[in-house]
Amino acid sequence: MGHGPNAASHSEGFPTPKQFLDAAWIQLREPFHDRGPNDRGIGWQLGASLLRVALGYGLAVLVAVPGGFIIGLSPLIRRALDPFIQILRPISPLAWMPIALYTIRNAEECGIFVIFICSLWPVLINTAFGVAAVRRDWLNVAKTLEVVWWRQIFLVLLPAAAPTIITGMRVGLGIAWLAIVAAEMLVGGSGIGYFVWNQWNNLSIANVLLAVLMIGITGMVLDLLFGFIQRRLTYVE
Amino acid sequence: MGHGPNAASHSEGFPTPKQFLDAAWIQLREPFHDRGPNDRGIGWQLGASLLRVALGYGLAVLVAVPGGFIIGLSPLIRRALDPFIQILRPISPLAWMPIALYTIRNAEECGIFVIFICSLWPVLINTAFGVAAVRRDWLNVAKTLEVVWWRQIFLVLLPAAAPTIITGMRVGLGIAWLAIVAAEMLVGGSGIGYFVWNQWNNLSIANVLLAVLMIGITGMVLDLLFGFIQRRLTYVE
Amino acid sequence: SCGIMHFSSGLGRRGFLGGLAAAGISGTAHANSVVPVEKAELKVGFVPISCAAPLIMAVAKGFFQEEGLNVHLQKIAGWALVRDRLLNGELDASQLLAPMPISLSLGLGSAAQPVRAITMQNINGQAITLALKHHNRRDPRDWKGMTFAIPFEYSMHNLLLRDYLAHYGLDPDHDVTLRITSPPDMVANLRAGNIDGFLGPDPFNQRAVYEQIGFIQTLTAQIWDGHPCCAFGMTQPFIDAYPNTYSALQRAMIRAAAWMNAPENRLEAARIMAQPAYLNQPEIVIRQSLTGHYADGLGVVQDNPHRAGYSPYPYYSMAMWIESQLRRWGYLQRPTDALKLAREIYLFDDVVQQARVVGPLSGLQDPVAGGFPEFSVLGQTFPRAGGQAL
Amino acid sequence: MSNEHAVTRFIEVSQLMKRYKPGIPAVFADVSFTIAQGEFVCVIGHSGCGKSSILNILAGLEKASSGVVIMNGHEITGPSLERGVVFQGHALLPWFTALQNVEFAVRSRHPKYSRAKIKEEAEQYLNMVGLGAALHKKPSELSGGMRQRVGIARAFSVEPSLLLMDEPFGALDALTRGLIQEELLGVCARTHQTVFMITHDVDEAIFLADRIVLMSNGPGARIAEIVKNPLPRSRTRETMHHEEGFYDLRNHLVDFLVRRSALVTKSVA
Amino acid sequence: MSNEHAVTRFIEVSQLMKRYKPGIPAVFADVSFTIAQGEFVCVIGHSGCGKSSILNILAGLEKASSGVVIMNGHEITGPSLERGVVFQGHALLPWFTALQNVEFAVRSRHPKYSRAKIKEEAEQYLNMVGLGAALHKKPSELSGGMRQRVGIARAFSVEPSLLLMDEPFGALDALTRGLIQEELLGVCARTHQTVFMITHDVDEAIFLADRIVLMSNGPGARIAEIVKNPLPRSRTRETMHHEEGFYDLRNHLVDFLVRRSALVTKSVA
Ligand SMILES: Nc1ncnc2c1ncn2[C@@H]1O[C@H](COP(=O)(O)OP(=O)(O)OP(=O)(O)O)[C@@H](O)[C@H]1O
Ligand SMILES: Nc1ncnc2c1ncn2[C@@H]1O[C@H](COP(=O)(O)OP(=O)(O)OP(=O)(O)O)[C@@H](O)[C@H]1O
Ligand SMILES: O=[N+]([O-])[O-]
Ligand SMILES: [Mg+2]
Ligand SMILES: [Mg+2]
Repeated sequence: MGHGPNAASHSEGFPTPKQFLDAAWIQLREPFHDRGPNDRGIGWQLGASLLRVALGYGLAVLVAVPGGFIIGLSPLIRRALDPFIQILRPISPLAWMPIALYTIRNAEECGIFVIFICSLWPVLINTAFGVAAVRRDWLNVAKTLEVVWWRQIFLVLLPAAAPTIITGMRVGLGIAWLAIVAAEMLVGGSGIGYFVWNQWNNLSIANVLLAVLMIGITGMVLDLLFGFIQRRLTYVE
Repeated sequence: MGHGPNAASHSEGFPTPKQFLDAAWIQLREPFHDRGPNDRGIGWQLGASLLRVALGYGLAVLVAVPGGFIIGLSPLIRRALDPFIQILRPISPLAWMPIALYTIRNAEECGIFVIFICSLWPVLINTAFGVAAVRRDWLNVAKTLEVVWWRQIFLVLLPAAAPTIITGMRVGLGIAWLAIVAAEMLVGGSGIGYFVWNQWNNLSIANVLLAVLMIGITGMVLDLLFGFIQRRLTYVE
Repeated sequence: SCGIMHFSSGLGRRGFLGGLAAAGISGTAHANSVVPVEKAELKVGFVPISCAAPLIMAVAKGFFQEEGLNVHLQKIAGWALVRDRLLNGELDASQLLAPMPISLSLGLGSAAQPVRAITMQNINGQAITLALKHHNRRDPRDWKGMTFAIPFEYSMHNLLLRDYLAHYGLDPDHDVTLRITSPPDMVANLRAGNIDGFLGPDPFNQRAVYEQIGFIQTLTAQIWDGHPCCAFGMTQPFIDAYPNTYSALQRAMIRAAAWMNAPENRLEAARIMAQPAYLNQPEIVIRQSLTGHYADGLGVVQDNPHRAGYSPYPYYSMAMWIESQLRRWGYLQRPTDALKLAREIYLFDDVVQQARVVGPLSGLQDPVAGGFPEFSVLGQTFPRAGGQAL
Repeated sequence: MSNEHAVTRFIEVSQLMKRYKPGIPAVFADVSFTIAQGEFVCVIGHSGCGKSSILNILAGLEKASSGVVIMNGHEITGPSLERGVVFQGHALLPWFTALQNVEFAVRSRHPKYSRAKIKEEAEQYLNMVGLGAALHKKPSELSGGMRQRVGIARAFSVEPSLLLMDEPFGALDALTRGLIQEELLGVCARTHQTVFMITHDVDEAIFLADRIVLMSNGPGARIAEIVKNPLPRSRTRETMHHEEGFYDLRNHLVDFLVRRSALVTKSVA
Repeated sequence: MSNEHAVTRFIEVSQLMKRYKPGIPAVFADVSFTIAQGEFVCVIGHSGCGKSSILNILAGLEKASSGVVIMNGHEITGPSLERGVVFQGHALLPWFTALQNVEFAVRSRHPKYSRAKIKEEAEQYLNMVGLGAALHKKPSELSGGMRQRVGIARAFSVEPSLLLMDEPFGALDALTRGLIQEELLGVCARTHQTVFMITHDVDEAIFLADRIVLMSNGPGARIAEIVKNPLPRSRTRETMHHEEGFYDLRNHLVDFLVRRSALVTKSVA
């Protein structure tokens, strides 16, 4: 590997399975301990992250689904907004963070904003696509039955687009979960991202590994949950 | 400009359009200036990020496409690996970073590893899915024609799964582009993420905005490129 | 920049001759110190804060070059990363927080790594900054429930803030929240209201004033005048492998500290450090923090020439104070021989030796013989008279 | 053979023409015919001659480029509950059960009905098509024939004056097709339903229709001929081919499709 | 009417049975028949009676649960170039052009051929089905009928001893269907091709087949009857229905499908 003499070997630093299990046991024994603001359990941190995600992501869904409907129903609006969406979409959560910190002058709101902005796009794009792609036949059925507009929206358009919307929501939740860790490293204070950052600063690789595992498992559970909803809402044509 | 210590007044908050354009002009006038490793132009930084993405992402594709083929062709391997993939997939790039730094011990390689690990999953999963979902008819055609295995792979399976694979590659590239900014903000040294961090260090919101805009546009261009390839490879059944 | 180059080469010439003369005077023992270094191309890390001044000047003013060293400075985004890159061998040497060589050598949080403070970079230069909304809560006794940012656990900032809070009767572990935050995020988080204040490095204290979002509660010079902040460090294996390089680095850093410590050089230093390649901050902000002639954020222009100081000596008693505080706050629990550790990690004797090689410099104070100066920290003397240190 | 129904003109289609884009030839032109109350009219013609377009214009889902459709003295300008449509490929809402699909229609017809009343009515129409046992199945759980039956129940449930059907049995296999055709004929006879239906299938047209409209090939399609069905209304699918006149009619229609449909267009265009 | 071809047994299917899962009834059982060299055999039966399963077993793509298929004295154990398949719904590779689809097959048959030779041969087969002008079109740019023609050209291009076709024209409209049936009959006659084909369509079977295998309904389907086609091989689609014996045969087959196919199963099962 050709490390210089200053490459102090710290291969012994990577935790052995036993070290990892010990560290994990200490953390998982009382995951919700709260010994003052500087020393809270990993379960508590995970909860803080989930709450943040719930807020930011919930807000994104609340905005993106109606917004996506409008965009999906109007090719004109779609064409007008498309370039903006395309440019804003690939911007990293971490790049949004400074701007959010600078403009939104409220504690929690920055982190929530970053989750919001990252998970907004997949939901918006998929909703618009799903609504625009609803089979003409089904709309024609509603038309020939002279169904009122709000029943058309809730009984035809929404269920028809639901599988596409929920796919977007699943992708969006995945991105929110990727972003929360980044956001919490910066805005800090609480959350599993902050936990990782803190343990990294303490060079506690065993704890970082544990946190990473928890992030993975939580992300998987969230995804499975959405997979379940997705299967429920998906109809067979 | 006053020189007394109380001549302290930074433009409060968000830059005006004029301030933004001034800042942008200064950066974009000579995007490739190089005044030592800690002061390089924004074009140079963007190039560094793209190079990193190209390496990490390229590696991910090289691993994920053959891997996905094997998984897609063998339901047994798929069932065995699925839990691991599901857990590893939702782990944030930033959470990987400390572990990577600790084990790889080279910041540049860490950045590339983070891109690799983040973009690996969508490509792997989509390839596996695409291969597993190839129409039986087409495989039957190949069978009745007694086509040799490598021609089956390259002339039937690969083109049949190509639209799904390229969709996964497109998603993976999007995630890689999200992750590179995060990774570079953390690890620094070079790249557009480092640029954001450096400007953030100076609380220069105008420059951060400019960088964010560049990130968005570059991400959009990459996505359009893939959209183009996707359209080329998509066949109408 | 043309002017700077000219000036710098002129000074470099003088410095070089001075070094030769010093070597001649001190006899044969250090004649080998002018022989070519074993490793001339060096990668050195720095964090873009005022503490990095000697390192930046050693490059900008050519002190490294005079020692035959070609130093490539690498700007690094945070202390954990500095640590990892130094230990990974990606950096040959780096700016470090003063407690880091101790915590790394003791293996706090990881396996022990022999890291050494080969010079101190600076003294003082930090401050406690509070959000403007707290301008009526200057008494630390009222700070219960507040959130403060610090740059790293193993930092003087953490230890000084804890000592300060404890001095006023607060339990830093339970009465307030301490949050690890990188310096630029401190300012943004202060603006966003995520934190109530921070004990952070300059120029970010002054930056908070400049942004009209915070005021300077107290300079750390007022807590402990002459406290160390950042060290310049490397690993013991590097020292063993490249002894001449090590000494050359020490000499360059001694010169740089001396140069920085001269008040007449501070304006030029501010100008150089403001450049994008270094601190990338408004010059006026850096100038105020370097000269000690500054707006405190509450409408008063303060003058405190002790705000920033530069001294290369890693005194043993500094290390012992740090060790005692790490023990006090629970970071260090197993028994250690503090004195032995201090001598092992803080290479004071070598600095004195190389200072002698360099010869007298105008900004350079004479070292306190033996390396055990007494300090007054919030009115308490350290080491206490009759303590183990003496 | 046309126009003997002029006195009982319920639907009157006159001079209909459809051109999807200016500059390309009209899909069809000069299409005029009438439908009497209670009559079952089938349209036969090759793919692309514009059958679906005509049906959509009657449904009010599309606009004619020129010409008008009068129904009961009023011009058709948009979709209405007066005209029920059975779509090609059923067009059931797949997220609803069979019952919910029909309830959806009943509630549209009778917004004031109570939930129970709507359910009762919907069940009644599903019973009518023999689906009383599959009320709570989703379309995906039904066979192709059952799906099409739900579509028919839905269309009947709004009690339309005119039933429009676009190749309703195209996707079904021969056996199912036969069964469902018989049911349809029965229901239509009982309810005196007026029907306008598109088909590809000569036997289906002979079995169901009172009159058969033959369209020449598109573009520029015309009505080549309107044929009255001489078979008695009491005909059954199983015995129909033993009926006198059956093979004459069948040969006439097959000949038209195989040869004359193209010639007509050529001579007219 | 069966078994008079026993002397020229080219394909011999004996006692075939297929059960997809243990515990559920067999899809079909006791299926035995023969095909002579150059013969065109059609299978008719309702959906689900196992026609596709039989064809897949003949193709070697599926295994029978019991029974054997002997071809030219050898048992069929897997797919082979000896048996060309025209799949239901064409199964062209959509990323290849028409020409490339056929070339893909030609190269498999003749791996040693040069690129030019392969192209020449592929073009020749496409010309044979009248697609010389659409060589470089992708399947999506072809009409349904043209696609099915490419499928036929591909199957012929490997010069199989036996051609297997699974409802090749199910998705086509009546006119296209007629044209392509005629072409197929012509090509088969010229090349003395042996064909085993599945169809739903009675008229198609009468037009194409030398013998027609009638299957009773599944599960537990059987061969109810094998009917020899009495019409002369010179029949054409347009005039066939004027041919003597046509309507007798047709009525026999329709009667079978509408009534007897179910009865046979019941009595046998
Ligand atoms: N919305 C449309 N825009 C442009 N052209 C259309 C549209 N709808 C139909 N056409 C064209 O009009 C012609 C007639 O279409 P139509 O669907 O009415 O035919 P059809 O007789 O119902 O055919 P089929 O039997 O295949 O259903 C076709 O050439 C079709 O391509
Ligand atoms: N792979 C399979 N696994 C389980 N059951 C199968 C499988 N393939 C077919 N079947 C069942 O076997 C029966 C016969 O299927 P097959 O496709 O052979 O019928 P078919 O006569 O070709 O019908 P169709 O006319 O609709 O094509 C059906 O009930 C079907 O559900
Ligand atoms: O960055 N700090 O020196 O704290
Ligand atoms: Mg149509
Ligand atoms: Mg089949």
